[in-house]
Amino acid sequence: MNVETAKTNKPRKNAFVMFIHKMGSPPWFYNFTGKFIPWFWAIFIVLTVWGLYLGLVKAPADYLQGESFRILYIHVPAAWMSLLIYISMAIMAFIALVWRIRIVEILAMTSAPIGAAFTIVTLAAGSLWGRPTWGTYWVWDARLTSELVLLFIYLGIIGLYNAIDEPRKAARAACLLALVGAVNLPIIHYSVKWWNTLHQGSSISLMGGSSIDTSMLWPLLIMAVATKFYYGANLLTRARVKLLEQDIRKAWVREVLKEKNG
Amino acid sequence: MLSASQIVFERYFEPVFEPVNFDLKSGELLLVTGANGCGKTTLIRVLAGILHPTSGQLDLKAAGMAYVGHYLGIKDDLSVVENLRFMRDFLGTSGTSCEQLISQVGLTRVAEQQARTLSAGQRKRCALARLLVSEAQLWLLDEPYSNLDQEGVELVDILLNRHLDAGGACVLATHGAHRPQWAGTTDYHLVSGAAA
Amino acid sequence: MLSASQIVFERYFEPVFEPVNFDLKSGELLLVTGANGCGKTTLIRVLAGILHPTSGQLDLKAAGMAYVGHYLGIKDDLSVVENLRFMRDFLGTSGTSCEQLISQVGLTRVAEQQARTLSAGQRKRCALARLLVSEAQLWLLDEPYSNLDQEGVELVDILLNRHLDAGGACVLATHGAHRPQWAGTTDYHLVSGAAA
Amino acid sequence: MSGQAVNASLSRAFFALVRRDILLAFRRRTELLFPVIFLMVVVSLFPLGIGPGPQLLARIAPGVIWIAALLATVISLDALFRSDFEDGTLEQFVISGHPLTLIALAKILSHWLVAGLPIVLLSPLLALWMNLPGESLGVMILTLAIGTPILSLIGSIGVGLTISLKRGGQLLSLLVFPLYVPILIIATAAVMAASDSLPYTQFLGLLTAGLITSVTLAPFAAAAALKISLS
Amino acid sequence: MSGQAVNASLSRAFFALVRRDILLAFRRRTELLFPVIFLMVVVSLFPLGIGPGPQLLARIAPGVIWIAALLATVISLDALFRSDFEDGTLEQFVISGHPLTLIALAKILSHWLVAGLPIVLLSPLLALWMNLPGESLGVMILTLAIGTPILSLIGSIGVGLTISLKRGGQLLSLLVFPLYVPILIIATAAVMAASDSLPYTQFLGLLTAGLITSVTLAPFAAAAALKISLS
Ligand code: HEM
Ligand SMILES: Nc1ncnc2c1ncn2[C@@H]1O[C@H](COP(=O)(O)OP(=O)(O)OP(=O)(O)O)[C@@H](O)[C@H]1O
Ligand SMILES: Nc1ncnc2c1ncn2[C@@H]1O[C@H](COP(=O)(O)OP(=O)(O)OP(=O)(O)O)[C@@H](O)[C@H]1O
Ligand SMILES: [Mg+2]
Ligand SMILES: [Mg+2]
Repeated sequence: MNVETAKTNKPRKNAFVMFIHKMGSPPWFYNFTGKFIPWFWAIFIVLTVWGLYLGLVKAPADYLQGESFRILYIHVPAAWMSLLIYISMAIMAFIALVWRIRIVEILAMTSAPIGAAFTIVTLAAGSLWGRPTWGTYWVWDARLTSELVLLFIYLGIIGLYNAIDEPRKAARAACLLALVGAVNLPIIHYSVKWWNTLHQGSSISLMGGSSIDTSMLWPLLIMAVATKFYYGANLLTRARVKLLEQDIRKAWVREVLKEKNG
Repeated sequence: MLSASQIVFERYFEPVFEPVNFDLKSGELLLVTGANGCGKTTLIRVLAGILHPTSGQLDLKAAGMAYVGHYLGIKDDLSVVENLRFMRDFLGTSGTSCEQLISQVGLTRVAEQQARTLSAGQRKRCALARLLVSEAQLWLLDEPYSNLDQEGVELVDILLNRHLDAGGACVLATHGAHRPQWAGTTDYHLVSGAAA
Repeated sequence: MLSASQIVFERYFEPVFEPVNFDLKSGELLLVTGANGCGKTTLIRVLAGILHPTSGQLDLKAAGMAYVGHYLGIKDDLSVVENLRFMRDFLGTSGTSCEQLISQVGLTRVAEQQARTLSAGQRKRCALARLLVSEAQLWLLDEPYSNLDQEGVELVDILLNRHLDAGGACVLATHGAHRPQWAGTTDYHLVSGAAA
Repeated sequence: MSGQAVNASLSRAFFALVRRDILLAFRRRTELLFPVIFLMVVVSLFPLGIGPGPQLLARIAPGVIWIAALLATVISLDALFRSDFEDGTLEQFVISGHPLTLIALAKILSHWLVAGLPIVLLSPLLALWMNLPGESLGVMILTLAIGTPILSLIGSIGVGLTISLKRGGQLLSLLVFPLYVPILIIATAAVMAASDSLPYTQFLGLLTAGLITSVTLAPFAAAAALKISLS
Repeated sequence: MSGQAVNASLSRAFFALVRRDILLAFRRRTELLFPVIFLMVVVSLFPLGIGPGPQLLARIAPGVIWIAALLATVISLDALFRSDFEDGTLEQFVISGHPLTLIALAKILSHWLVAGLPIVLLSPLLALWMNLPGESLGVMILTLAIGTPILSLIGSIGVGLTISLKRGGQLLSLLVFPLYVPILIIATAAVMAASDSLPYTQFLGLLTAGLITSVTLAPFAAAAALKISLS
């Protein structure tokens, strides 16, 4: 369905669809999100500084792992985000495919590199952490493996999106792939989980088992919230730039640019 | 049979051609002309339903549609007969025999030859035979005359006249010097969206 | 510049065309005509040295040879400019700038576009620009007019006249209604070996 | 047309397409053997690269045979679908008015017949080469019989998405191999369980569930992907 | 033209072609990563199919990495040569008058830069994944650095021969894999010797001899094969 025709001749029933279609108008989206973005960035920076201060300076060293446990404050929030962003991207991909809404396509596609970046951070931080704790950078543990596969799927989506020239076509193809990946990810996750327990009893358990001290927990929670604001801010900033690029010859962009420059 | 109102197709967020409007009836020929790169092929692919128009209404009421484009849709590894037989089975049509069609388009000598070894004009003729196999009411022809010799050009005109006489309709895109003679012809000069 | 005596090319042990004889000199145009499938493309590929004649003598004394065939030899993934720039570097020629050539063939608007997105006529024009890049003395053109609009056909004739004026030579295969106007034209009607 | 007539015409189109694809694949009689020989060559690289120890080979046999099957699938997938796209036949299919899902399903079926079935038939020989213990041979064949159609089905989505790209081959493997991970894991787990005399039926059940799910979903996704690639 | 001028024009043509092929391969920035990711994906299939046991993985690591290199080479070979054939560019090369051997050599070089070099550069990471012991890592990299150009060189002959066939990909693997067997054996023997602290230089010597031989012979054979395929 086309955005313009939908607006003029179809009565709206569903508040959600209505919101989606309102979001679908580029100038509205541009102006609406413009108000939030600075706040998102600000909250992200404040929370990160606070969380890292508590985590890296205030929290006591772990009695087992010493100082190296502090990688936790990067590793765990990044790991959570890598999964959360995929879910969010898949939902947007579904909306984009069904209603053919360009802005949602853009949002889904700008999510992919952010998610991939978090996945790489998770893998890198985890590997660095693995060296002191496990004595090796890499083992084919279930969680590690499925995180690696997640990275491959992210890279596939990004690769496909960039390989196709026409932006709308590229976005639709990559959105479809994101959806197929969403169906498969849980299957991959569980199959990898078993695979590992089946072949060899993994001697390493990620969570040291016992409950975590509150002075170590708080910074983690703060960092977890901070990364969500980072995602929001980064996503919207990139999406707005992309929208301007695509509509560079449209009237509303000229107006926006005129306002900016003069 | 086919009507278009305010058809727009965008690439890279720019319209390829000016909005298109027409209403094609049975026995009519729509002749789409325009310079190289004005969007004739694109328009025909939109009409064929391969491309999705960005906006506008397309209304199709034909019993079957057939298309000959720049890419002819002939399997290189099958012979001419095999190509036509497959299309017949696939479409479930059952009129004139394939051999007869092949002789109509003048390919009898190379009928058993693999399509990859056909000359450019022979390939085009093979695609024309497939057009006849489809028994469709609406023909979409994108430069049917290219690569054909004098006799081949006349062949296209004969087939076209017969099709229109029998109540069919046709959209034909061309920029060549040659234009088919038919009473119910509408000229449609396509203007590139970029030029406007 | 190019002379052929009793050139025969066989496929499946059958000659494709009757033995070919000619002697092409500087400033001359050899116009090869004939029905679809009579062997024009095959002959031109023999002259170009891509196919090996089964028997006969081919004598080439040209400074460079350029060929535009059914397959245009344009890289889909490069833009028009990149295609020409590569050819220039590859051939080591250094005449008119690529941008100028592109504007000569009327592709300025799509110069930066990837070749895969060009329309059929735009592709042909791109191949014509490559012809100019090569600065070759002998041109082998296989249906240069196909897919071109009126303006494009005139463009080919202009380029051809200029080339022949400057002492070049050309073998041009065509079956279309249009034929170039040039004083030193030899007509060569090719007869299929199978027909004979 | 009545519903029945439509169904008859659809099934005729379906089988016409399958017949054509198989004819194309076996245009020359020698080409019948290509998929089989490809598999044999790839599998035989392993004893050469890893060394001929029989225990070691038996240990890695299920994995090696399955990985070779994945590779053979991906290589042949691209070939089978791409040509219809490049020569304009796919456009003709769209115009015919037959549902694209049906066309995708027909192509997937003929792909399996050409590229998947030979793997299944050849697997006893491969297992013999790799010293796979006899008990697990039957399970190996079963996993391949159930699993290779899933490879064709999931692969067709990837092909549909990359078909309009010139250098699609590498990107295709990038897209589909991650999706193949569960099948690889479950199938090899079944074979290994069988060679250790452990129960393995649950794995076969899972594979079958996977087959049913992908038969019902993948053709739709593949058709959507093709539609996008054409535009 | 004088001899020197001819040489200058030939070397200019050579580098123009190499530059173009690399530009084509990496048309977009993300495509730079495709070969690398392809290799990572293929190698990571092995632990998944064979099991994560570090000793076992270390044992088969040289073979697996080398076989992945063979596969990556063959898949990319076809892509890199075929397009020039199908769009008529190869005809243009023949007509240009430049020797076809030079053109074959340029295409082989760019193939190695695109498909071989990334394997060499990535091999440390792959070795890490497969738990290859640190001592043999250097030898692994050396064998890949000497061996992958041989793969491109020999492969180009096979491509030249199969390029005019539609379904050439599978046939290509049949032709070239047998030719790759000696390289696979020598290279993995070198790495295994190194991990067992045995002498390995003789193997590297053999590989180097192979490289020299194939550099001098393969481009001529490839050019002849291309010439045959064109007619
Ligand atoms: C490359 C190596 C690693 C990868 C890919 C990785 C991946 C992950 C992932 C995906 C999660 C999120 C799980 C979820 O929320 O479901 C996670 C959480 C976690 N990881 Fe890692 N990890 C790695 C190494 C390590 C190491 C070496 C340690 C410490 C010994 C570690 C400790 C943790 C902890 C404590 C959590 C949070 C607890 C939880 O959510 O279960 N990880 N990791
Ligand atoms: N896939 C594509 N991506 C981007 N631009 C394209 C694509 N296909 C075509 N174009 C551009 O759209 C315009 C119209 O192309 P189209 O093929 O419809 O022209 P045409 O009228 O058929 O021309 P011709 O007479 O040369 O066949 C051209 O300028 C072309 O460069
Ligand atoms: N590779 C091949 N193998 C077998 N026969 C071939 C091959 N290529 C061409 N032929 C046959 O040789 C004859 C001449 O073909 P050619 O392409 O030279 O014709 P042409 O004069 O260029 O025709 P057109 O005007 O249609 O382009 C045709 O009958 C064709 O079927
Ligand atoms: Mg056109
Ligand atoms: Mg011809």
